[in-house]
Amino acid sequence: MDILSFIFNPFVSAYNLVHDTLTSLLQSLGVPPDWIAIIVFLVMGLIVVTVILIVAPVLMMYITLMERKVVARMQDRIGPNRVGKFGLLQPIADMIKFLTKEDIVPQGVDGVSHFLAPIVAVIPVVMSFAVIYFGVGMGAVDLNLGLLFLMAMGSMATIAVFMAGFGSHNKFALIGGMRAAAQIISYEIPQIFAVLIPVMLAGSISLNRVIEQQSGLFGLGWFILYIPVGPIAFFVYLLAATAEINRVPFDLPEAESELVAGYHTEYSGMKFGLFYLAEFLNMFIVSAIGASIFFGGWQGPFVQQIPALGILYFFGKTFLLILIQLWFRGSIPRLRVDQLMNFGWKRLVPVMLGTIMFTAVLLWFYRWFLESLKGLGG
Amino acid sequence: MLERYALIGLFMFAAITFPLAPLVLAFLFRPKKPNRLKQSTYECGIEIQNQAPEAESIWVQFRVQYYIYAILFVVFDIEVVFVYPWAVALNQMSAFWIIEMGIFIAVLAVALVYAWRKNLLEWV
Amino acid sequence: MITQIPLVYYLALAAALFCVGSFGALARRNAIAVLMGIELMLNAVNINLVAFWRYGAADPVVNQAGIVFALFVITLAAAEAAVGLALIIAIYRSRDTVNIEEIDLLKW
Amino acid sequence: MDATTVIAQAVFIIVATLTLIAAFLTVLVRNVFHAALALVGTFFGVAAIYLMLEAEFLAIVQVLVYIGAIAVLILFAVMLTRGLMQRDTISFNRQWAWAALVISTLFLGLFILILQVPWLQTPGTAIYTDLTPWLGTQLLTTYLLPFEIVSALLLAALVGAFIIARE
Repeated sequence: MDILSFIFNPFVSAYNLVHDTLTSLLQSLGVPPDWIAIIVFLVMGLIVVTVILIVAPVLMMYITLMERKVVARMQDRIGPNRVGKFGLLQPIADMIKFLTKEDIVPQGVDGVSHFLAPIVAVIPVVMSFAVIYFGVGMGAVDLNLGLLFLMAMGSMATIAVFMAGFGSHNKFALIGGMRAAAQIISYEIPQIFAVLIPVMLAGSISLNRVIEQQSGLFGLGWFILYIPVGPIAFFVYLLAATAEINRVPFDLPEAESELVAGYHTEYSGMKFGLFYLAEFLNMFIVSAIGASIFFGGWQGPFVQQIPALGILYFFGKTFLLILIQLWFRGSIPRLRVDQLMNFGWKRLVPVMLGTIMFTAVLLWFYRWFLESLKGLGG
Repeated sequence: MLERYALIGLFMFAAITFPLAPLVLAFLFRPKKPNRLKQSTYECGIEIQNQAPEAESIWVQFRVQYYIYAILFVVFDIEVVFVYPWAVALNQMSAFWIIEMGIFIAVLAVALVYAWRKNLLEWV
Repeated sequence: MITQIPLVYYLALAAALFCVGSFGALARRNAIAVLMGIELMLNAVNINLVAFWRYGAADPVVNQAGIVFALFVITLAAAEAAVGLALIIAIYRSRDTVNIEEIDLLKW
Repeated sequence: MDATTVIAQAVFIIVATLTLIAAFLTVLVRNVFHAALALVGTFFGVAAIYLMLEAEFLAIVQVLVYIGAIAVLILFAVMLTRGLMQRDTISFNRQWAWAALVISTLFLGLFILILQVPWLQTPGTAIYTDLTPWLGTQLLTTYLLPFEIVSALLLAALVGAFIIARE
């Protein structure tokens, strides 16, 4: 029975096992109790952080491979298939290439900004992993304000873009950086408003609480099924999030026909690799948030009996959303700047403002209805 | 509550070392053969005139439109700050509170309508 | 955790931040840098507001006056920055400078 | 002193020092873009200070609004007005020495004042629940009038800024 419960919930059980062993070990060594709490906290925290920091780059590498494969199939090509079976080792080859490429720093760059920009681009993305829930009870930190924290981390991307654009000493980078910043701030508003709808439905900003609220109908009570507000919010979220991370069809800052490579024109070697890493990890984070708040995250049938299923559900839904973004890339041409800005401010923002008020009124009527039912019964 | 944020702080340290590690690795492996041509600014084949740092030759005068969008963004970001606590308190709330937030959102919608009517949202 | 840090620490930090900010506001030549100094001062004020809320309120959950006022200060800071920077941009467009020593039309 | 006290005070002192260094850089650095980046660092440090005061909503708002919006606004303004700035080699105006004198006197006065007042050394009550719903409730009851005035203020600021900035 014990082994069965371990198999059904491997990661949380392993965590608890290590936690209890460490605590009892320290107790037998005669460490004072307040130090035990601190040491256990630090060691367990470091273990969780290390696991996540190993999983994140692997995820990123295979999302790049997935993108190349899927887009190749859409364009009637095969995609990478030389390195390893089906090109499965291609990301590793890419990584070695990034490591051995020369890092060219052009003359006249602003040293501080040019060096720090890729680092600043990666930091908020990695921190976002802290509050994502990968399975039942499988989140590093359960913040009361988890979703707002994720939005705040997303908004920090603008600073990195500015630094790269300013620091590169290049007109293309400068224009690309300004455009990217304007685009990110324009689409951040609809994104935050779209996230607000599940928050209102669940009555909490904690990501875990929002997921738990979707447990109805055998784990299928997802917020996207709350017609009509759920689908509207999801649609707006998907578009705004795609624009927020500068993916096709909203990849104007990197429009190669006008701006060479946008704000990372002057980056090469591992520094470019870090921008690449940040972009794909952002894609994962954005899809993971979407899967968690609209599709129930780890919520699904039989997840209460076999918690390990939750991991499968979560990654299945997340990769489905990533696939939708790749589908965008394979089929939709790039927008013009004026179309992009108009779409954000004149379509998405008014729609979301209306949806928020509509949701509030609906919730109020629902509560009023329940109370009058109670009154009839009593 | 503070333990959770201590963990977030741990994540921040990890997040800072995470991009530094590959940079250091790459520093050990990569070739270092800079020359003048490699280090020149990318310019689509045109000869670049002034290579001095902070040279005005790379300067672009941006349109004020960028700033207009930034103002709109700031205003709506502030709105977000007030809407989130309201949304969390929604399940213990009377109809009056919804009307109050309706007024708040309506006033800011007026701002959007103003910008729209004055053609400030036009990029061209 | 919070009980081990005396209130004086926060107040000293806020005072230092306020003074640094006001030096920036008084001594910089660039108008945008002056505005940054003012933002620093507002941040220092916010630290004080929150510290007094946390240490002084009888029930910090039911009476969140400090947080609410800090929110209003942030709002004001945003409005001030938007209008102030708009003024600076307008001046830059007409006079081609953001140096406050050269912006002296009203002086004579 | 027990372990948690040492750690808590050490964390506070480290965060406060970093914040103050960033603040000094904001004020002293010649390049306005770098000053703005240092300002972002200061905002981040202040957010950490809010977290130590258990005001988590305010900390996240600090990152969301100050770093995500106000710093971006400042950076946009720096980009829009940079054209001739490089010629400036001095970052301070003529009155900087007087300002430094007055400010250091002010700081000394404030510091002595702070040390002399017998403040409460520990907070009154522990925070026992999630603050955010209570915050929402208070915004819509006790502070209803300022809350509605804020929207009017934002509208006025926006219209004013538009009129000033438009060509």
